[in-house]
Amino acid sequence: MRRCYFDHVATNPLDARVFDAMLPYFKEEFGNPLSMYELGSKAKEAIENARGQVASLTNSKASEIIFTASGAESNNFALRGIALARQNEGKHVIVSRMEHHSILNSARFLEKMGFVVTYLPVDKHGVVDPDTVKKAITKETTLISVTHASSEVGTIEPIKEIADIAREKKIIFHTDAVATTGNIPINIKELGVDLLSMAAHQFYGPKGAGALYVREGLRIVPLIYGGIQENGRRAGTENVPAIVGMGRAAELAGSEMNSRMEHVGRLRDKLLNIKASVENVHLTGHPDNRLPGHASFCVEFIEGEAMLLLLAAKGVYAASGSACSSKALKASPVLLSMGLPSSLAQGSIVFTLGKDNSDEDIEYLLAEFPQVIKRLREISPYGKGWGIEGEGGQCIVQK
Amino acid sequence: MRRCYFDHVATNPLDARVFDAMLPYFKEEFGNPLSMYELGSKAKEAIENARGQVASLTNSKASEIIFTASGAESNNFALRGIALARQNEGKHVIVSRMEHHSILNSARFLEKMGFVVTYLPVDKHGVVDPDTVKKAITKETTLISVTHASSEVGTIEPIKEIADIAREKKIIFHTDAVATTGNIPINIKELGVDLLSMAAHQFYGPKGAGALYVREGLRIVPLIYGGIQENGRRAGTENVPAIVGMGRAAELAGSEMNSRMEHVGRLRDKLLNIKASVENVHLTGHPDNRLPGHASFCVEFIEGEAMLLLLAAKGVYAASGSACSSKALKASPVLLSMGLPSSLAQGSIVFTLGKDNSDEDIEYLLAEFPQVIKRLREISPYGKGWGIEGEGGQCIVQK
Amino acid sequence: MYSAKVMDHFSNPRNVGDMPDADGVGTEGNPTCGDVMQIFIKVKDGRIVDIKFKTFGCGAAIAVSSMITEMAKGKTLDEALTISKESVANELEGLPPQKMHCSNLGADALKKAIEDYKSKNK
Amino acid sequence: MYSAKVMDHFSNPRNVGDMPDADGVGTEGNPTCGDVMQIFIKVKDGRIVDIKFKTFGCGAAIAVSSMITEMAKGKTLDEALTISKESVANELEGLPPQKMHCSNLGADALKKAIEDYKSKNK
Ligand SMILES: Cc1ncc(COP(=O)(O)O)c(C=O)c1O
Ligand SMILES: Cc1ncc(COP(=O)(O)O)c(C=O)c1O
Repeated sequence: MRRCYFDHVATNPLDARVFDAMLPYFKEEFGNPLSMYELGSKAKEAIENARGQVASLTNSKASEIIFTASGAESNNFALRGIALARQNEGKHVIVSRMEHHSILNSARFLEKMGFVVTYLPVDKHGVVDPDTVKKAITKETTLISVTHASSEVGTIEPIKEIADIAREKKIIFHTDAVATTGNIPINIKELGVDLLSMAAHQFYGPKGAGALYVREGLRIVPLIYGGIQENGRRAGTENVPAIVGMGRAAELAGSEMNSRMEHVGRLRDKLLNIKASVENVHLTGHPDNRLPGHASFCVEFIEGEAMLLLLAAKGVYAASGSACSSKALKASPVLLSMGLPSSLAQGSIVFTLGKDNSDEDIEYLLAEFPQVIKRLREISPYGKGWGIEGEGGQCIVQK
Repeated sequence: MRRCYFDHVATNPLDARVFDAMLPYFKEEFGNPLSMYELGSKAKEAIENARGQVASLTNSKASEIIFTASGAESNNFALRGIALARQNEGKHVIVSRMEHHSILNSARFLEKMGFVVTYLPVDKHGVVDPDTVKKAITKETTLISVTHASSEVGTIEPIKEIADIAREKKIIFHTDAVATTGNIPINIKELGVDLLSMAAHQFYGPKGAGALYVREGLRIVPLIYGGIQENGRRAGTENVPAIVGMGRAAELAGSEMNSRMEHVGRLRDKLLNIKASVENVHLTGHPDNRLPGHASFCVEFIEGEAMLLLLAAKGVYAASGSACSSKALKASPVLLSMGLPSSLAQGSIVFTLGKDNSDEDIEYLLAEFPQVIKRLREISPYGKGWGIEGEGGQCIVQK
Repeated sequence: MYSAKVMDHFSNPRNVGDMPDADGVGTEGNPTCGDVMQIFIKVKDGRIVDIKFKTFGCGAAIAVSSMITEMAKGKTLDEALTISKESVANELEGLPPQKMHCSNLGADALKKAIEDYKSKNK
Repeated sequence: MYSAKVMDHFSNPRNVGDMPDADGVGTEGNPTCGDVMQIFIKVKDGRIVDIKFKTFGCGAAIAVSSMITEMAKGKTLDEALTISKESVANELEGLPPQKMHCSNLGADALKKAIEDYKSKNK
């Protein structure tokens, strides 16, 4: 059976070339980068080399890159580290409703510590209007965090515009670029952000390596205290192979960026033909300004987890923002914040393509998907529309 | 040239059998453990299997093990997570002066947040007297943290006795077992601790994997917020290969514990003959109750970094607690807290042996070490005693 | 995540369909928060002689619906009323704990269908 | 971490030793906090004709001591007094920044030795 991996937002396969770069650091070069002898200094050099690679992918300086273990850690570090560092200047933080849990739940932690958090609304495409940012700012505001792109709906946010507003008001601005780094060009100088989160496993690098860009001179309170690793800003024996892998993955992402974007963009556009062969399917997120390999839909009358299971049985791996497919059993807050009725959010299905997907993968999906939908709609009481036949009870869908 | 790695407290080489267990998770089994399809559920199963392996090494329940990315993260999580969770009951925390930076600096963070911290003194062997713990307890005390063993001097602390005191007073007790887990038997039920930190790279597992044991039912505030990984207690896409490696390393440590201890213990005793061939060398830490592969000394009249460099030139890799060898340029607080004069602490040298060291390694060291010492003493103004000849100026050493 | 039995009933659900001339219909759940199950029964001599379902929901919800229709078919109404969430889950060889309550609406829908039949046939 | 030049001077230090009949002795540093350097000079016609050192300290401290004795040898006292921390570090092809000040006591010790000589020969 064909296996089509269409869940690149969950994680990417590790590029074999990245693995090869990591290999020596699992074997001979196992030293601790803090050690004085050659074994240690080689590990240290390898980390500094990787730091340069990540910096050059994002047009920043090596000294501005702090390695972490995940995108979630980078986000916690940024939000809490800056809010705490600046708490004497104010205790108001602004985040958008498009944020990943690692931002939203860090914001909730800050609320418990006495901070006030504003959650910015978004439009039906999931876009944050820079004007709402401007309006949300108070004298107490010290930090704004808006995701570069949502992994659920692929919408790319107007980061540069928001960064301009923040800078003018002398407010620190962080963007969660976990879904974008390595997948679309990131030019930090041009974006004008103060902090930016990334994760290697989102661009064919290893799990266990993330990074936070912190603009030169910006003070941040550590999340993990201890030794002097990462210049005293993030303690713990460095995961040398993973960091090396992140560097190599960054290098490859930089050099192959255009061809990868072209490839996944073309396949994604082909995938969008799903809408022609199945009725009552809606694209979620922005129609144009979105991640190139990202296709997300809501399918009426059926539920996402059931779609995932039937697709998986055919070797197609995708994701959903439905309540039943999330292990927390809550419908995606991102979909709801875009104004989607929760019954429709239940029909969420997300395909995210990668460099190793082929035209045949897409053709296979296009052939199988309508059957999956048909089968589930036959089982659904709403198979013929939002209203239960025989009951006449109208389903609570506010379109 | 022979290469003798005697710095196992810095980090261990990865066991080839551990690497083999990790390998599939860098390749075919790259799925995200949260994903519903088989690729994800296999990763999830692999993590749960590793959790069981770590639990069984330490005589705890799998549900009590939370995976982290490092020993430092586990320590931060424990100290800050419990202090915050219990802050309504009191704001006093007790730690010892033998703690790793990740505990000491977390304690300093708590001080900044309004907590009061007591730093327990130790005796000349680095042992915490349980009576001092008892005396330090106030009505406000919510948490005590004492390391299971210091990586710098190898002394094993009376954890069970301190745990008994804590339990009686209904105070939570954490021990940093990063230097001990996998190296000496850890029976959590018998120790009676509430939390215990570990790191895989200290027992031939990979860098990038740590764990925190949290007794069933104990509430802890997360350090990294986000998704529902690790039951909502530690967010971030799991580093599956590293976790699998930690599990396998735990399994191997369990089954080979006795033979490894016997091996490194015997080599260490042989290494102690250094004291017979070089004058004015003092063992630091407890003479008997210490990590089996641990030999730490202070060598009079010379400085540790210089020793490390000359040893490294001969292929011998060791560590030192001297100010000049630490990148923070501070003499080891552990050595000073044991009452060593700082001039003597400058002569710190630490050899930590591992399962792959041989008798020949030790013989090589025993042959080379006296020459290194002789050379440096010839350069030292104190070569013939603590006092500068020709100047008559007495060196400030309070013995 | 799901037992083989759940996957079997999800992949090949039994008794799917409408029943325009049903003697009783029961609907449970709400599409805004999760699953909706609809059960149709045909009753003869106090016995369920035919049963169909329609379900909007996840794999567990569909499997539960399929299983409960199999369990109820041929039973007397009183016997059918003894079917509980737990007995359905047991027949399915277990459900993931978090799905135990939110997707396990079959027993409630069946109860409603029987009540509907009874209220129409008083 | 260290340049090749530092490693060379550390591994093969020049001019190590005592000088019981020194014309001037200078000691700088403190063993409780780091490095101690001791420099002995022999002066003839206002020129340093022989120089020795003894050092308690790290690799950088030993290399600095060795290098400064080489630099000072043969120089007039006035020339020798112009040797700075920076010029020693430059001759060594650089020192790690954190070692630049704490282990680079050679110039100070040399200055003290020259002062010692001068005060004895007023
Ligand atoms: C006793 C002790 N605690 C904590 C740590 C920190 O562990 P890691 O370096 O994995 O963060 C170490 C490091 O070796 C240690 O020896
Ligand atoms: C936008 C975004 N932010 C943060 C994260 C968290 O990253 P990680 O899972 O590496 O912790 C993700 C995860 O995929 C993400 O998509």
